[in-house]
Amino acid sequence: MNLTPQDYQVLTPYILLTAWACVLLLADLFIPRERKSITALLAALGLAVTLGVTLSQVGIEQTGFFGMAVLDGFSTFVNALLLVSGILGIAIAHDYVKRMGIERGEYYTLLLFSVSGMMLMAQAADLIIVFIALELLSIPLYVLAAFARPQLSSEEAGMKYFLLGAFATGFVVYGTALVFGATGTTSLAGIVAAAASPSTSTLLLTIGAALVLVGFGFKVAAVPFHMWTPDVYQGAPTAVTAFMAAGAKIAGFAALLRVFATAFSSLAVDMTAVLWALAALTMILGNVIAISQTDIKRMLAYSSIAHAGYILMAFVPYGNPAVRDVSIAAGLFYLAAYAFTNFGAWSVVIALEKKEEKGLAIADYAGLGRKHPLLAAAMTVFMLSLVGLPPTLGLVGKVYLFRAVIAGGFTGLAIIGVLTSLISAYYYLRVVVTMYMKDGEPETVRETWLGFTTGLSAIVTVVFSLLPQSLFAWASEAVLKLF
Amino acid sequence: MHLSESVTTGYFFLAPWLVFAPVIGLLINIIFGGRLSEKAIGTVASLASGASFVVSVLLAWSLAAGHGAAVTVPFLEWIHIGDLELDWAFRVDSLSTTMMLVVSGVGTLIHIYAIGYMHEDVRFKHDPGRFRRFFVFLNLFIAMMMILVSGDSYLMLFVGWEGVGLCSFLLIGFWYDMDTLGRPSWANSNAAKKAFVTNRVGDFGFLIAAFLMFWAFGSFQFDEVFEAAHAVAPGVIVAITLFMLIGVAGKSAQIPLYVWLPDAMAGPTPVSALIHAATMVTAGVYLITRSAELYTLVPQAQYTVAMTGAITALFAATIAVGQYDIKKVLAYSTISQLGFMVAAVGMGAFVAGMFHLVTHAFFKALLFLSAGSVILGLERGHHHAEHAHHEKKPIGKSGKSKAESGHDEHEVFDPGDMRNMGGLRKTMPVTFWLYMIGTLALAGIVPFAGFWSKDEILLDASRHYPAVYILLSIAAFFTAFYMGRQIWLVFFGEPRHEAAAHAEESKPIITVPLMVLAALSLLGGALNLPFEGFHQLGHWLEYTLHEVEAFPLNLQVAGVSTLVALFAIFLSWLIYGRNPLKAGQPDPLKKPLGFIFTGMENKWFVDEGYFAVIINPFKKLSYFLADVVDWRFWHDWFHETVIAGTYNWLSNIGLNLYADQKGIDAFANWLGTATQSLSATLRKVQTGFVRSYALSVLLGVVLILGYLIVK
Amino acid sequence: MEFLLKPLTLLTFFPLLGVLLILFINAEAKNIIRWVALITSLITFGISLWVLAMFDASNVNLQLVARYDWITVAGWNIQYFLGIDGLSILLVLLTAFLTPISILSTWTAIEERVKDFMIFFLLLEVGMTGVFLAQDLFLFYIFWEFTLVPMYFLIGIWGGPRRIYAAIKFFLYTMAGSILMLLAILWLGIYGGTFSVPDLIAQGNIPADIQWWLFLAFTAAFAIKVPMWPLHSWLPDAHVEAPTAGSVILAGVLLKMGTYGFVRFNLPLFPEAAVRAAPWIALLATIGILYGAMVSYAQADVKKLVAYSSVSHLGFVMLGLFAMNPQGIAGGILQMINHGLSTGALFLLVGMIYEQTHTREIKVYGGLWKITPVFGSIMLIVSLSSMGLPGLNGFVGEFTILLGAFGSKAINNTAYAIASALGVIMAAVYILYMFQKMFLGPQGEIVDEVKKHGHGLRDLNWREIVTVVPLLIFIFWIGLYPKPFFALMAPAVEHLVGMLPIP
Amino acid sequence: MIPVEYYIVLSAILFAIGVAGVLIRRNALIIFMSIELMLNAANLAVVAFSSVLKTFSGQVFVFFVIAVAAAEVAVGLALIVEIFKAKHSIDVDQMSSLKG
Repeated sequence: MNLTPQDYQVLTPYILLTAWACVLLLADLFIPRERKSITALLAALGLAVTLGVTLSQVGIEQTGFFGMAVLDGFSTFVNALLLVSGILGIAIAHDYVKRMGIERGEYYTLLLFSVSGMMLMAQAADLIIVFIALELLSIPLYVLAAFARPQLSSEEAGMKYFLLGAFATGFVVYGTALVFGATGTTSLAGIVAAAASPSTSTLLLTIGAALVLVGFGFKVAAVPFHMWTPDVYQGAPTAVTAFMAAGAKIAGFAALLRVFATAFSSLAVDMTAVLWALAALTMILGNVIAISQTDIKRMLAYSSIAHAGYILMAFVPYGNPAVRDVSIAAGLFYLAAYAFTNFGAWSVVIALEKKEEKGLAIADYAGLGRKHPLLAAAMTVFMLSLVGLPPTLGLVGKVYLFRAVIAGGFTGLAIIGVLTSLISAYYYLRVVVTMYMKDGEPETVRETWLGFTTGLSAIVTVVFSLLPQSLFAWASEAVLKLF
Repeated sequence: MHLSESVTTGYFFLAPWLVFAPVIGLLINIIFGGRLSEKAIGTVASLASGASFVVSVLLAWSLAAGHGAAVTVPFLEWIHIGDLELDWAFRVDSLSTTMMLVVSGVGTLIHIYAIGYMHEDVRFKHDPGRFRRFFVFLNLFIAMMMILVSGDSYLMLFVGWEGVGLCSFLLIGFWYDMDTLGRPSWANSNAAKKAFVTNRVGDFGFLIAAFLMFWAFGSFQFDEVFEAAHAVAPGVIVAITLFMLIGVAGKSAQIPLYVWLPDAMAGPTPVSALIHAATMVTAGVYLITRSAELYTLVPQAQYTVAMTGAITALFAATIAVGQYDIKKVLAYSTISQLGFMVAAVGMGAFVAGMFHLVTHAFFKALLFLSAGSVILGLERGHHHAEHAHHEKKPIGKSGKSKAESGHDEHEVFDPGDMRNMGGLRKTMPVTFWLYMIGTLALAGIVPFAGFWSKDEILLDASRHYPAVYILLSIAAFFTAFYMGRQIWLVFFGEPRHEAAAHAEESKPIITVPLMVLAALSLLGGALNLPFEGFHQLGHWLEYTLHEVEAFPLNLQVAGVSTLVALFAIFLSWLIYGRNPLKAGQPDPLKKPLGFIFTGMENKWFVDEGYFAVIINPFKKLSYFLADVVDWRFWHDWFHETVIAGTYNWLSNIGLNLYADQKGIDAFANWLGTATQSLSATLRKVQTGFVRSYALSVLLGVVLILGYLIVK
Repeated sequence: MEFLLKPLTLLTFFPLLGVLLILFINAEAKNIIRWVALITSLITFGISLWVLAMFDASNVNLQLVARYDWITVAGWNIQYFLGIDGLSILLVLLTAFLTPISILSTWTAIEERVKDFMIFFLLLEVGMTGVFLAQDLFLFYIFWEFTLVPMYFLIGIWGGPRRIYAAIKFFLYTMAGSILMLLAILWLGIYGGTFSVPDLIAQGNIPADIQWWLFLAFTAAFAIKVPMWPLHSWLPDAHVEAPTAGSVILAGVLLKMGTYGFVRFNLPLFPEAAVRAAPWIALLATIGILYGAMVSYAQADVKKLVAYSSVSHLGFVMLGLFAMNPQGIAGGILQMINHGLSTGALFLLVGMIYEQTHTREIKVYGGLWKITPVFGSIMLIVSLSSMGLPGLNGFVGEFTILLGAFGSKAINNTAYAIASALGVIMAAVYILYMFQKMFLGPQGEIVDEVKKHGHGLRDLNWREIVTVVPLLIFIFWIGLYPKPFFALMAPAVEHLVGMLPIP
Repeated sequence: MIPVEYYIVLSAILFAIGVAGVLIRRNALIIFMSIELMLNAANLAVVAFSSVLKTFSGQVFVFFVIAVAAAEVAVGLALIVEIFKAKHSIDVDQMSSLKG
């Protein structure tokens, strides 16, 4: 039972980031209150360094810590995505927290911890690690959601998120327990091996898997486990929401993917139907309810639910070896597309947000097209991307997804998918309509890092839609090495 | 005769100039017309039309020199796609040159006349652009008519066919902002629209015929069609010929599509003469003659055509009896005479039909133009009278223009109403004599042109189609009668209006062309005298039509028709000549004929019938479709209420009640009633929010597990 | 770089250069922006003529092909694949031709946010040209959807009072159709292993029942765009609210994307299904012709009248395409051009008078020909072209279509052609109604109304004449000498007909 | 020896009680305790399985769960205290300003 350097190599990025976060926690104590930008910078630096390390690991495949963690193309891809999200999360927050008067160094530390939890999630090869990672990513988010205390809505958001999150965790743990009972192991590889043996209780395993699914479903905001989403997204500080919407979703899906595709592949027949229903419900409900929203944060929250539905579609054919790779690659690609679009959209929201939750109604966007053409143009790009129209990543992502779904033979689901995107066009366009076709005097702030986020996201959203080759290639390679 | 060989000798290469000459004329007038004087504009147009005539003469001469062998002058490849090969080629044969000569000859005369007419017509002098516009349209008409008659295929014929329809529309609506009396109104433009639309109904028939032709024969080219026709089932040819008849009915104003022609009199008089009497309306007759080889294959179609013509001839003649407007009488007369021609070509008497076409062009143009002269004379008379009137009481009206004050003070004077005329033979002697010649020609009195041509038709009918013969004879009776009535009403008796009393003879530019036409009306019969050794037109057309029956004069038929005409004129003298009509007196026929005369007066209420049966239902249906079906039902109700409404309904649920909340609550309620023991507890779900979210999670768990376990 | 120098690439993306330039021009320098846009579009038109010069009509295959791998990983086989052939060249030319004209028409009509307007307009041109040139289904779809966005802004920002409603309706309706097409495209891509249209056609052998579904999915997209009855409900709204230039492009080019889609994709990709559907499409087309004509006649708003007339005209196009013989298809393609010219011109002219009177209500007009003779005469010519008078372009198209439909073996029922020929009569009814009520008859009240506010109605100025005269030239040219136009497409059309399994 | 099923059934009952508690109780603290109950139900199951299957990995898992739960408690209680400070109530039903 000795750990070799190889073991550490598997978790290098994670360890690095966690250590960085711990150091930062201490260092922050010595940074004066009015100069928390240094903390932000340090945090971003940590993420960037970790990102460098992660990228240097491209192509390496290893398991470590006795098979409890893996390093493979998949985890590298997801980790890179998570780290970028983290950096964007800091960029978006840096000026925002100052403006809202909630600037504290812990913000960045918590964010780092959360990112490290997410990364661990992507690398977990054992249900125990999954659980730990889940908690590691969630607990900082609970705190972050309530970060704007004593503002009541923020506290309420934190409280709701915490209670429901813990509730969902209960299911995960219990599910894990049942899986353990059925197979005698918590290691994903072990579960696969055990599932093949006839002595294993399929019922127990199935129930266990289903309960684990519930936990992940909660994290990624799939209907019917989504109800916390709008409230928490609305109540939490917007920068937190942006980070949460991207990061938690990526991590949740990454874990879901790994656990289901590897450990529970034998259950595919049963799970397919469940996932199908979840995806369909999520797309329909998310999009339909979004129509009626007047608050941009809530609208984007429902949009995020709806997108969880789209990504879930990629999981439906996971039991079909012929299309599994493609569909999971599609899911990964969509996650990346969504992450950028999402950060972009939220950055615009932040640009317009004012204290005391002002400037958050969609109506407040009237006249933006005239007054701040660039900002409005960027927002238009994000909205188009969310609808899935050219020339944006959203379209490419959706096409990729639908292709996988059709190839898997789930044309019905694809039809639901396109029809719900049609519905979604309605409410995304309303934002565009408000910006360009209604008159108003919106006030925005000009903040360097915020603008950076908006611009970067817009450029990535457009350029990668035209040149998606590399991202495609990376995503599909990531998947190929998963199995 | 197969595909006509291209002959290099002769003037055939000039054929395209038939069309280009007038087109150049109209282009000159469009481009420079703004800077040219009225005279210059008229001269350019007349020269253009004259050039066309010269080309026609040269073509006819070349043709005669080549012993009548038809010549095709290729000009332009038009539509080539798949096995459809449509070319624009000029066909010069005896039939087409006859038409060319008539069109360009009469056309040129009318151009010249129109220079005077348009200048003199004081009613419309306020419009400075009228000359340019008028002559551009007139040249365009000549060009289109030339395309029509010179086309080498049914499709080129159709191009001209529709083109002249357009010109007819433009010229009927020439004074588009008023009615015939010069009051601001929609009347003239309505008449124009009516003409175009009615013609289009006919064109529809033509189009269908063309489609049938193409798919049956594989071509539109005359020779190829005729050649292929023998191998095709007669049923198809019947269909083709009958659909073509619809086209003929539209263009040549036959029942049931004649209704536009009387209204077409809204156009300036030269237009009525040129388009709506002499040339365009005879295009249908030309079409049937041109298709002789098709019609002769199917007797049943021929019979239908003949009957249509004969019935039209009679029907229109009866209406003419009840009209008061000098031009309306002539208009119905034209319809009636066209009926004669159609009957003739329907019976297979193509030469007779063409002969009548030519003579009719002469005398009807003469009549219309003379009527125009009468109208101008009356106008001038009215003008003088007005003037005198003003001089009597010039109180403060001097500032206003005459036309305006005329509108203000008086009932509008109608210079075309025969009830305002009377006794004009004294004031307008030249016009009177010219009109007399035209009348006698139309009535069919020996030796005027109309006699010979009409007699040939009647003769043919008496031999093969007794029903047609009887109908046409009665029509001839009415013809003579209404023309007599017109002469008595217009030229004899005492003036019934100041204007008639002051009427003035027209200037030479108007009367000289009339004299040429009068001479032609007098002598036109010589074209095809029914005596051995004559029949020139017959021989001429034989080059094209192959078998032409040439009958010698039949004294019995000729005698009967002459007697009938003379009797009718006598009858008209009894009624209108012996006791001239007084001012304000109703028509003497009104009382004895009662409702029959009312019918004639009101054109047998055909227009009203069309309104009731077709136009109003069409309008109603349109409005119904547009307003109720398309807008209120489809646009508003279906798309707004059903589609957008569902959208909104869904979102409202979301907004007001929070969709999943409601769904889950409903589900909880259901669960509550289902399992009594838990109900009390679970109902409390409704009170707490976080907990209902948790419930939602639980429900998800239950459903999933339920599914997995049950399955 | 070679990629950028391909003629078709240049043609498609050249307007982007103008967009870039405009981006750096101050929004207040309106005239400079206008000139830049105009010159950009004129150069684009020049490029299209260059393409025409290089085009070989006798070759039925795609020409001037620009083909590069674009996305070729993970089982994707998407290519950047532009090509032109006889089916598309006229539409490409039409697009390049109408854009400068539309831009010119906005010279004084658009004063607000000129910069944005021109940017969107040029972007729209990129999308439209791309649609007609793309030979890869995925690329096609991108261009197809992309055209929605600028048009949406054009209607929504510069439109009439109900512009937002119209813009959203336009967007949602067209998107509703196209997303179903997307699924069908993906299906084809998966099972054919490529998105390249010629390759897919060459592969053929899609099972009949699947063909039918794919055909329907494509039809959903194209039929809404055309729009075929009864899916036309978005059209009157979009047309009425759109600014003049928007209406011109919408009628002139965007609707053609639908009909073009049928020719390019539905017929060759799903020949069995297309033949099977022909009588049904013919039925809808015929209903559309008659219905559109009748509904037009009852309109009080002149733009709406023209909008509904488009339903009728495009019914002819559809009838021709599904006649599936050379006459029908060639006529259909030519009629697309004709409709673009004449309806485009109608919208331009209506826009010119609207600029002065600010009303589109027919009944307030009357007697305009006298006051504005040039305008009236041009309007007359355009109206006549629209109602299919021989010698003008409309006739050539309508005639060949009806001729084709009449003898079509695919439709196999002359009743459709006969009923559609009735539409020719009705066209005269509604067009003449419009022309009469606006230009003939006594002077309408609007004349005095306008006088009250200034100088009274003026005739067309030089810029306006320059705007419409090019259209008139083509109206006459196609009407009098359509041979070069047919010659451009005939071999391709006959090749296409040869592919169809007509009974 | 007590059969493993007994443990499982017991843990299931405990879990159900926990879930019911979350659903029924309004006091945030008690809800939180119910969640702890759910976790412990799971722990019980794992330990039981672990003893049957004779592996230690299950017991390791339990330790982790307990540790993490403790961390959760720390955060959770802090939140509850914050809320109580603001509202003087920890009734979750009063935390419903965010909705719709």
